[in-house]
Amino acid sequence: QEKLEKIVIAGPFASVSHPLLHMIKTNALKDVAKEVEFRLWKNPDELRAIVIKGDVDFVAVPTNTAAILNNKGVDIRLLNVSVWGILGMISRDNTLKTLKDFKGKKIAVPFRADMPDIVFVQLLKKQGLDPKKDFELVYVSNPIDAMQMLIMRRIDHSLLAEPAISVALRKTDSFPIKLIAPDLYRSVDLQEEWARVFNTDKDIPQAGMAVLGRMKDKKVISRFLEEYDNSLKWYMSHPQEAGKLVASEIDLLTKDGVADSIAHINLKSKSAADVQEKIEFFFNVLKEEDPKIIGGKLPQDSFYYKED
Amino acid sequence: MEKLEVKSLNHHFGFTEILRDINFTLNKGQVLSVVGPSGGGKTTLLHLCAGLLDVEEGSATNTFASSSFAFQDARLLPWKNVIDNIALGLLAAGEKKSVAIEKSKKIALEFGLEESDFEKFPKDLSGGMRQRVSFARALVVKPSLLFLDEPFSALDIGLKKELQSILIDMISKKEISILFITHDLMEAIRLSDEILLLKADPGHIVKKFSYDLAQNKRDDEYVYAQSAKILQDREIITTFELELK
Amino acid sequence: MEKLEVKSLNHHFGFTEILRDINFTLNKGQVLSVVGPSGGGKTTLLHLCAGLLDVEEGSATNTFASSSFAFQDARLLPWKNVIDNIALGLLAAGEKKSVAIEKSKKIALEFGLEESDFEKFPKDLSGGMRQRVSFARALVVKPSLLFLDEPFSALDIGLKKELQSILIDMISKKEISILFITHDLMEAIRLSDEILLLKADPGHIVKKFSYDLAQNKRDDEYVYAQSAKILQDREIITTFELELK
Amino acid sequence: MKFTLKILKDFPAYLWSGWGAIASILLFIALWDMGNQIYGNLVLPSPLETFTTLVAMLADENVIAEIKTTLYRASVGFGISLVVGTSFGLLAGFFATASMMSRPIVTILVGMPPIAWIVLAMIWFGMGDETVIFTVIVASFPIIFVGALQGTRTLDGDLKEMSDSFKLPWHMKFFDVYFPHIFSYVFPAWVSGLGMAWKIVVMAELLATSDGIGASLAVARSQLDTPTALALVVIMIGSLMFVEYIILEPIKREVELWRS
Amino acid sequence: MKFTLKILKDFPAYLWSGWGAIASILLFIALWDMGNQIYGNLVLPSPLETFTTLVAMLADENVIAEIKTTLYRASVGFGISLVVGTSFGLLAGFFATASMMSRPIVTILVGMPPIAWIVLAMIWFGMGDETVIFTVIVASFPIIFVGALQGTRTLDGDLKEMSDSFKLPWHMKFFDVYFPHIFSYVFPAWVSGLGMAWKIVVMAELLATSDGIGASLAVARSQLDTPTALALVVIMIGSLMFVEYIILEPIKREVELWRS
Ligand SMILES: Nc1ncnc2c1ncn2[C@@H]1O[C@H](COP(=O)(O)OP(=O)(O)OP(=O)(O)O)[C@@H](O)[C@H]1O
Ligand SMILES: Nc1ncnc2c1ncn2[C@@H]1O[C@H](COP(=O)(O)OP(=O)(O)OP(=O)(O)O)[C@@H](O)[C@H]1O
Ligand SMILES: [Mg+2]
Ligand SMILES: [Mg+2]
Repeated sequence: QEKLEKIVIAGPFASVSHPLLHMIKTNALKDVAKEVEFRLWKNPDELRAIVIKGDVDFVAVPTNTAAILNNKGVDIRLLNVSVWGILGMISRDNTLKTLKDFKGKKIAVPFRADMPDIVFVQLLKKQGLDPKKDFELVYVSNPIDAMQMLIMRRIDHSLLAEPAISVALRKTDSFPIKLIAPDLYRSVDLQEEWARVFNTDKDIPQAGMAVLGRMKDKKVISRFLEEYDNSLKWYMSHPQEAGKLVASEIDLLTKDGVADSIAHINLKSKSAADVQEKIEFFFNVLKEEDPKIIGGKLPQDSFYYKED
Repeated sequence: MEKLEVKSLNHHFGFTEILRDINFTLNKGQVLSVVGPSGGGKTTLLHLCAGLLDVEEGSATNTFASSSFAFQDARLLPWKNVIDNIALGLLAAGEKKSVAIEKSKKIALEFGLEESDFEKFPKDLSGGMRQRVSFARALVVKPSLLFLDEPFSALDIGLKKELQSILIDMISKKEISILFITHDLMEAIRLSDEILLLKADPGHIVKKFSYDLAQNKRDDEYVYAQSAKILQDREIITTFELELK
Repeated sequence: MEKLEVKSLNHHFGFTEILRDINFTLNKGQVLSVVGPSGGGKTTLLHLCAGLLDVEEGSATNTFASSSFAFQDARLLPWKNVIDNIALGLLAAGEKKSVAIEKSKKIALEFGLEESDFEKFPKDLSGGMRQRVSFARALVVKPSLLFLDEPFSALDIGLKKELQSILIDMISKKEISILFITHDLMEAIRLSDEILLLKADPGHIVKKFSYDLAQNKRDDEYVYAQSAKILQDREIITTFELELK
Repeated sequence: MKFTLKILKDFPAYLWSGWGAIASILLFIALWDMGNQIYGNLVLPSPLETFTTLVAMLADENVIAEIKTTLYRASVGFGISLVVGTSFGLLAGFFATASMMSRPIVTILVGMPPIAWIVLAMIWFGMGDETVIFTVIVASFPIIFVGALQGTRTLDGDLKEMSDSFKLPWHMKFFDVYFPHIFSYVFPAWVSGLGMAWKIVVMAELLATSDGIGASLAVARSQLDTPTALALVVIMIGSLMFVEYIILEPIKREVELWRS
Repeated sequence: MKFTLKILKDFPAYLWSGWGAIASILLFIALWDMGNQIYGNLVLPSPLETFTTLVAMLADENVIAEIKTTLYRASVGFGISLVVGTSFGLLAGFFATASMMSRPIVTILVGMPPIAWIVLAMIWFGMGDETVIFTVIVASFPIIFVGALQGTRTLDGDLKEMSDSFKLPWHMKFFDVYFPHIFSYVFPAWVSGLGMAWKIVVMAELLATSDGIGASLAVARSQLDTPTALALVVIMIGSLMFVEYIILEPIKREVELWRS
């Protein structure tokens, strides 16, 4: 069988993309393609541009973003879910154990109206809390601003995602003027709250790999998934090397931050079709808050890629 | 033959009638003066003849090979020095830069400007110097028809005489035709073949005075005599409202 | 007593000497004319006397209660109409708006402007009208000292006479003192108590001519006779380089 | 008063002269529709869809509140820039030393990317109106400053001399002699500064606050909700056009009547 | 040639006149140092630390390459804006219809936040130089356009008439009669447009590419590496000052010699 000229994979700098870097470095797909290219997307605009131009085969995306694209008529199907938990609270006060304990506090929330924000708000609501009245939520545009505010003591608590949490902890601990820099603590894990509140397990299907219409070859797709699994395993078991590899490819991240974060992320690759139920449960929770976050409605069954 | 022919020319600015039924002909080699009260429409008439304003009614047909205009206000380019200002028309006519500068320097000296003034910008010139630069700019291109709008008003009596004699010299050689506006009747009498008297509100020609003696033959005597005579003219007196004083 | 006293005044622009050792006194009620070749430094002298240029050497002491200036170029505000331009000095002196407008309209009419011109912006005025507006603006404030820099150069003979008689009227009532620049010797003779002849390069006073007859007594005869006389003066002839012609 | 009446009187004629403008806006919309057909809804929703969304949004009082917030910030920020930029520009123009001293500071303001300011502003003012307003001021002030400076620098010396000779009091000197000239320089700077303010207010909101059009735009962006995003852009452009053509331009016409 | 020589000749005197400017830059640095002492290194590193970082960075050829990339994009973008903005502004000024038609388009450009453009640009041009350049053009073009338009609108009718009377050919009319006047309007617009281009290039790089100063700034920010971020800002301001004071200002002095 003939080899493909080139496979293009796009992804954000978040954890979901990191195994891809290992795949490329080890040239894992050499049996199906002459060349594999990774393209970074840093914001939704770039994602849109990449998807519309249609010169990409696979994208690493948050599950809800894949759903939006699918609902907007883009030929995109979810292959797997690999990131099942990256959200957590970071706080200056190490006595806070559940979200309830944050009542009355000022909390920085990045990604307004994006998935982390909505999960957070839903978790509060489901516990009978009113996000508007019981908390003072300060929306910031990105995790970096939230970290800045934490470090500058403008704020004591923040919702963050890995690896930003690890980066922030590293940064504050290692800073030379440690005396005035605050000590921050990894606080509530949102996945645990999820399990408690919805009476299920700690898995939130947050991000995974999707395939775009351009890639038709089922064999290539299954090879890709195989190798992704392998690389993910390597990633989880070699945090130090993984940190180094990722930091050398994506200079927005630091190697210690990535290495630290791996232990705190719920990573496992599950075929999308196998976990359709969990994903739909998750989407329904999101939809309750704001239907637009999944593009208005649940995606059709064809959205979940099936290997035959 | 080259001539400027104005036929039943009317002009309005907005709803105000400025000129009514102007008729005259300026033949090659002639000097025609327009005199009249301030605000009477003389400048407007000149602009119409020179094609700087659009003729709305009637016609102004100019068949002269070339023409140039010395404006009532100097209209120098503030960002060019004296010589470059004078050379403007020459360069526009396609003269080589060095030749244009040469000619400009020559005429500037003739017009009583000094070497040390050549590099000055207009803002550093006296009123009379500005007027001379503007006049020189119009004359240096050797137009066959010259429009002059009060070119001597800011000059001292010596310069006035000198420049007039330059013009008279050219006139007698039939090198130039002139349409000339002035407030000074003696000046008009010294230079013109014909004087048009333009009465105001709206501007219309009430009388023409002709002078047949060749310009270079007219001495002070002649000019004084003729101007004394013209000042007795009823039309002149009523047009300029002289009797009241 | 109010007077303007100029003592050993020198002036340079850059390294060029413009005025050298100027001395004269202008007493209250007097009219002093300055005549001289174009570019000789007359305007500069007036600006120095009016405090518009800084005196570098010598002194120019002005003790007149008030003064105003009519510039050689009109210097109207392009964004104000005729009446608002005239009223400018009055408003600056603290006159009430309505009174200022009233006075401005009155003087505008006296100066031969018409109601229909009142609302015009300077760009829509003729050259002579602009000059009259500028002159009116200076006169309407009734200054005790008036600086006039060729105020009649763009006016027709009728207007010239009329405005001169307004001035002569004020002079004979001792209401005003004038420092006056002109190129027209007859004008100077008609209006002045004393004429300073300023020779150029650098500007220095070479002669003074005095006229004792009261201005309102001077008729055309007198003016013609005196100007014929002055034109014979050697200094006048050399200053204006008249003999060459 | 008389001034206002005159502006109102000239208004219909002014509107009438706007046909060309309308034609070119229609042309623009046609191009946009073509773009939609080429690139599809995800990149560029059709004008129709956008305007439908817009109408729906304008019926929503939350949206109106966001617009008001942004308008408030933009107007305060631009207003302050206008006053401060114009006055400092004038000062710098009138006094050579002031100019010497202030220009490098202005260059620093110009060269500093808003992102660098926003961090400082967030520290000083927290995450609210003030941060946005501050950023707007910092961005649009220099444009206005440069315009006013140039206007003052190019004043006509002859008219200055004239106004000295009549001993005009300073306020007359300023309003009657200097202002109409300076206006012709500072006005286009105001227009550019307004555009800048309008752009930056949205950017600052996008980066530093949780309300206003900018924040809504950020939400629409992260939800890939292009019709809403475009509708917000249309609101921005519409308000800018309103301010420019219905407020600024008639004022300009009146002040510059003497030119025509 | 003669022109160039003259500029070079006047240069030392021009530099000498810069003491006031230097004084105010020093004052600014002093304030910055105070800020550092108040807010600490993480928010605002000291000038010393920043300059040390800067020196280290300038020795790194990767950094130099990033700077070159950004400089290239900014110059091309600004250059195109300058040429296109000036010419369209002139056209719009000379032909009333062109003005009518183009002004709303310009307002649309002004009012549209760069974020709205970037997606289209990325699709058209990919994630490289062209996208950034396009964004720069879109942002700085209107400022220059407005300046050129105003310059053309305020031309002196008397001088136009004069140049008609001498039948000046169009190139003389333009360069000898119109340009020196228009220059006084378009020059400050160039300065503002340059500042805008300089700011937007960094923003666009931050959003749409992975190289250039903007991308480096994003990296420094996400790593909370404030000294590097500030050093980058210093580089930006420094280059802008260089262009403004060493290139633009002397040209302006020479062209405007007749005013002094
Ligand atoms: N552009 C214009 N718009 C409206 N009216 C104008 C315009 N130009 C001139 N006028 C009017 O036309 C009349 C004639 O002006 P013009 O300049 O022709 O007079 P003139 O005879 O040259 O006077 P002067 O001897 O004072 O120069 C004046 O009343 C003037 O106000
Ligand atoms: N600002 C200036 N800078 C340099 N030189 C100047 C300046 N103003 C005037 N001059 C020069 O000073 C000399 C005298 O000028 P001034 O205007 O006083 O002459 P004037 O006697 O009024 O002439 P006119 O009768 O032509 O108005 C001229 O040679 C002129 O070039
Ligand atoms: Mg005239
Ligand atoms: Mg003079």
